[in-house]
Amino acid sequence: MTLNAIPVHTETVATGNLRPLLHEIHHALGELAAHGTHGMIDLHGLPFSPQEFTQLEEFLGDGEVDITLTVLGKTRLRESGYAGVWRVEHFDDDGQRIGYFIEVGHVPEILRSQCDDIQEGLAVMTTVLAMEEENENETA
Amino acid sequence: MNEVDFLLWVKGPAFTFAAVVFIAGVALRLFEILSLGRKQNFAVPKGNPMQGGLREIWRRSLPVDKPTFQRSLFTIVGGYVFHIGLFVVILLLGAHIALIRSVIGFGWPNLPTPLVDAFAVITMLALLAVLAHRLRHPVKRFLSTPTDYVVWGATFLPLLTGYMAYHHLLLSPQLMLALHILSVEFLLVIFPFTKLMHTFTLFLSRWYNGASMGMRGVKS
Amino acid sequence: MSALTLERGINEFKAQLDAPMASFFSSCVSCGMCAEACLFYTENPDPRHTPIYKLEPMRRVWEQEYTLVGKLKKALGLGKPVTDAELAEWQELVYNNCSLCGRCSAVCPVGNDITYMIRKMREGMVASGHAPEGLIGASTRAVQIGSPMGVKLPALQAQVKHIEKATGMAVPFDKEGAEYLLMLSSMEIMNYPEYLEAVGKILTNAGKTWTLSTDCFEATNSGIQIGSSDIARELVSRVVNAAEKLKVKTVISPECGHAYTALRWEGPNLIGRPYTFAAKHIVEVLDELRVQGLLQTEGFEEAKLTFHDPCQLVRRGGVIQQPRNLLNLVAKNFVEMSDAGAMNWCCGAGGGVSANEDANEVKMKAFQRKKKQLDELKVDTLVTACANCRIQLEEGLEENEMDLPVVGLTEMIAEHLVEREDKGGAS
Amino acid sequence: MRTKQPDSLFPQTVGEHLRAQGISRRGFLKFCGLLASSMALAPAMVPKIAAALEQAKRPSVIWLSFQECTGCTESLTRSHSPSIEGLIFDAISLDYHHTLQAAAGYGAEEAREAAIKDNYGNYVLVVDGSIPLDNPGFSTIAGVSNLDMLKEAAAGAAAIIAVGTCAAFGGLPKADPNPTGAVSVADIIKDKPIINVSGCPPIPVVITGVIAHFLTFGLPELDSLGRPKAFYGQNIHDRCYRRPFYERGLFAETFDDEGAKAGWCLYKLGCKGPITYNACATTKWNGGVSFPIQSGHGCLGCSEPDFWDFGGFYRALSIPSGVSGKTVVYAAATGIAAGVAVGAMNKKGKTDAVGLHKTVTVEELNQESQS
Repeated sequence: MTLNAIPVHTETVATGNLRPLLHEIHHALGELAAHGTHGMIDLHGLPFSPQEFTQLEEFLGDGEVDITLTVLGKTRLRESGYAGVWRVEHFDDDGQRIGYFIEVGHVPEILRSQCDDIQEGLAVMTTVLAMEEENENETA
Repeated sequence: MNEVDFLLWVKGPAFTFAAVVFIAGVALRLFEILSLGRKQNFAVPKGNPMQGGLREIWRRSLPVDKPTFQRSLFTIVGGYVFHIGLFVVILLLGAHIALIRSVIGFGWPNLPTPLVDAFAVITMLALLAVLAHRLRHPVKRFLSTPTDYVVWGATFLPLLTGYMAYHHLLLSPQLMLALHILSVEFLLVIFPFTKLMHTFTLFLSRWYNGASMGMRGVKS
Repeated sequence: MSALTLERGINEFKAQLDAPMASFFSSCVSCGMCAEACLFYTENPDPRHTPIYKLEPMRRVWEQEYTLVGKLKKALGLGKPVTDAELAEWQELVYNNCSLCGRCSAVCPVGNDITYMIRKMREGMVASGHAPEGLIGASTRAVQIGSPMGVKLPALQAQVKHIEKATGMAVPFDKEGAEYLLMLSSMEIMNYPEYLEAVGKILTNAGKTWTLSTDCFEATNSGIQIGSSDIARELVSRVVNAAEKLKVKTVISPECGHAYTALRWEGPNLIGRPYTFAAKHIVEVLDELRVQGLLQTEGFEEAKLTFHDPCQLVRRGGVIQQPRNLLNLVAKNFVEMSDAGAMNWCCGAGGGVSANEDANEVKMKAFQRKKKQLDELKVDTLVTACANCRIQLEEGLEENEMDLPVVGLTEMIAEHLVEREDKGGAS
Repeated sequence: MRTKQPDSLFPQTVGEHLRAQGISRRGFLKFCGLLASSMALAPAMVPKIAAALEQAKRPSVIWLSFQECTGCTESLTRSHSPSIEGLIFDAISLDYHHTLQAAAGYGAEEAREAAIKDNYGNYVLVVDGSIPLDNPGFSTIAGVSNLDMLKEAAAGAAAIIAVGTCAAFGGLPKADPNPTGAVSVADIIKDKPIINVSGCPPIPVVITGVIAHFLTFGLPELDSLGRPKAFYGQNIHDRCYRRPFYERGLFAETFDDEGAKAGWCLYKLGCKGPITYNACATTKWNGGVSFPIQSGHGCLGCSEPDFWDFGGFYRALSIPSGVSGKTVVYAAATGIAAGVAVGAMNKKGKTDAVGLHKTVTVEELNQESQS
């Protein structure tokens, strides 16, 4: 059973929060273009009506990139019709969306390989290579 | 006593007390007035006293005499604004109607809240204006007793606290709501024993005066 | 004989206070609109002249005697008792500065009949010995001599003889069964004898039977003005007795405002029963004759004229349209003054002010309101239907050096009277 | 609490611990972003949260349950694992919780005593439930009264988190007539920082968000009732999606009328939203699915003190609790009775005055005026 099956519906109402949000995104994109500043807007706590969410989706449109990461559950990254404006949706293991952000940047932060992970990976790779070479030497 | 205890006390025993004093007081005052009676009139009437009485009850609410209106422009306009405002705010706010329905068993449709809110602001401004006028006008200042200013305050406070409670200003909503109800209770308690009583007695007064006019065949 | 004391005055307040007064006191919100309606305030703007303030001592008696809170306050020693000195101070407000004109009662937004209250307050003022000299004198003369101006019957008889000689018309005295008993005011006998002549001509011409009474010819009632029902009752009883003795159908109140109030509205209540006859103002009688076709006129006044409504006729008497009907018979250029009709401004001397020498100065100040109204109009003639107004208007016009004749409405009609062929049972 | 192992084997900081659980730095970043969101912090705070968590020591947590219904614990454990809430729980060392722990009897109580002793001055004390003062026997654990246990555990705590309205304000046990003499934690403990996480129960992410905040930035900013402003700073009514109906004056009058079906404002059905501060209207429940008002029922005001006694869940806020039509009739009858009495006095006063009236004569008038 989905929420929509519950026979309690609300008349579509506008909260008036959409327009300010669109301007916030516009401002962040301007900052990115001018200074390369990375921006992030949390959509989670904003009181939005379903209709306003739809309007936001329509405004942003779809871009070229749509990636799904597997990090503590899924995380879906979609570039919008405006290059540099990303939708970042976090899901838990059950596929429940537990976070929704607009990120304004070249790539969403979470997509970049993290320096510490790279360092760790390098260390692991070095060890693995060394071990393989050792094994090869032994068998040879 | 915390805020909720205070709110509950204000909504409970205090409100009951205020309502009883108000209702009993108004009944008492009306008896007090009517018990003095009046003499039978032996003069042959020229017109219909009842018609005259009813006509004046209605007509005295209207600015029918233009020169009088012009002479007392501020008093009349200010009076209109705050009386209409009070009427709207007291009787057409959803929350107030819910209260009235709970006491008398029936209610009526309410107005949109922001509209009532706007009326509250206008009413407060009008009340401030009439107070300023009272302090400056030689006759009004001269006639005014300390009770008149208490009555002004008792009328203004519920508007102010109600406005602040609605907009969540200054204090916590519970406390502000409690203060709002408390200010109304103060108003209710002093109501029968001050000039606020004119709300009811003006109908009597207009009736008596109008009946006398009707009896004499005076139409204006 | 006991003296008039504060105690008697306060007891009188208590006796006079009734449900309407209690309601009026409860309703007042101190809005001050009655002040703006009162010519004793507008022409002499002292806040003490605010109509409702003139009731203050009586309001306190009401509060202390007839309200629970007032009684409690009094018991706790918080109520300020009304003192003799205070009433003495209020005499000026209640008598000199109020002509009982009723404008305050007409504008009060909560509907208070302040005039009604002042009339009642004067009862207590009299009982406490705070009535003005002039009104005491007038009342004494009215009771002891039969006229507030001291006019006695022989003076009237002399005037009558004079009229009969000049016109050939019979002026009957004590004619039993006449339709109309004509009452007069002393002012008319002394200052405007043309009134009697005019009424006589019109009534005779209309074929009506009418008469004067040797028992009582004075219609004015100083008791009403000073505010003593006891004296007013004594005076009005004389009229009632005369009318009932002569078995007339209608008593005609003269061109006088308060006489009409005394006879028409207060009289039956003073004697405690309805009359056996009707009481009408002369203007009402004339208008009835006009309607019946018994009053026809010819010719028109050329002068631009206006009409001063006597307060007791319009606001307190409902006689508003009749004088206009009559004026339109004889006037081509009749203009209304501002506020004409039910809201007309008082001449400044009604309600006993004219008989009160203490008020001589304030009544001339109050006249300024009438002067303003007249200045707006620039008329040639001022018509009215009250001898008391007429004296005040003449005095005021003279003092202000305004050259404007004041004419009584009845006289003006009489001048244009068309002689009728069929005079019926006229004698 | 997915594993129970001796503390010494655990890495010392939260960051190390999470990594030991196989969580990548990318996952850590996601975790921090969601944390910021749950703490109602700006996304710009994410790097700071990450840095703080990386360094934060895993605190020992002792959870005491007094006069409570376990609803608060239920609320917390209902959240789907491994959710963000679960991760936070992994970031602490829950050393005593008598509902959740495997140990029982003396072993359990010894664990508590050991945790207090080992981490004296540094552990976090979580309390749910109120404390009865009328009689210590009303509620005991292992023969120790709630009051004594609270005092003992509080003495060595770095901070106390009072979870649920019972611990925060007394809650249901304190509802009129309060038969056990129940009081809140703050009524007893005066010398420790106390964070009130009210609600009946509190929203799960609010519980964990507060813990996260404590881990990262220490004590959060509190309102006048000791509640973290980040979660209790917003009024339900102000944030309610039905607010536009309130503005337009459209109210459901019953639970099944057209207004209710159309989702109109529930004020007249007793909604306490206007006086309630909580995150329900924004954070919502059940993983953000809904909250009471959205499912058609007014807010009970459960995060406010004494909400049980607000004068009826289904009575509008503005409705007085005592006055009824009957009161009106009685009051009017009293007034009329008093009016008749006072009226009779007035009538007598007036009749007397009329009787005392002596006719005024002109002789009197003149006598007075001459004197």
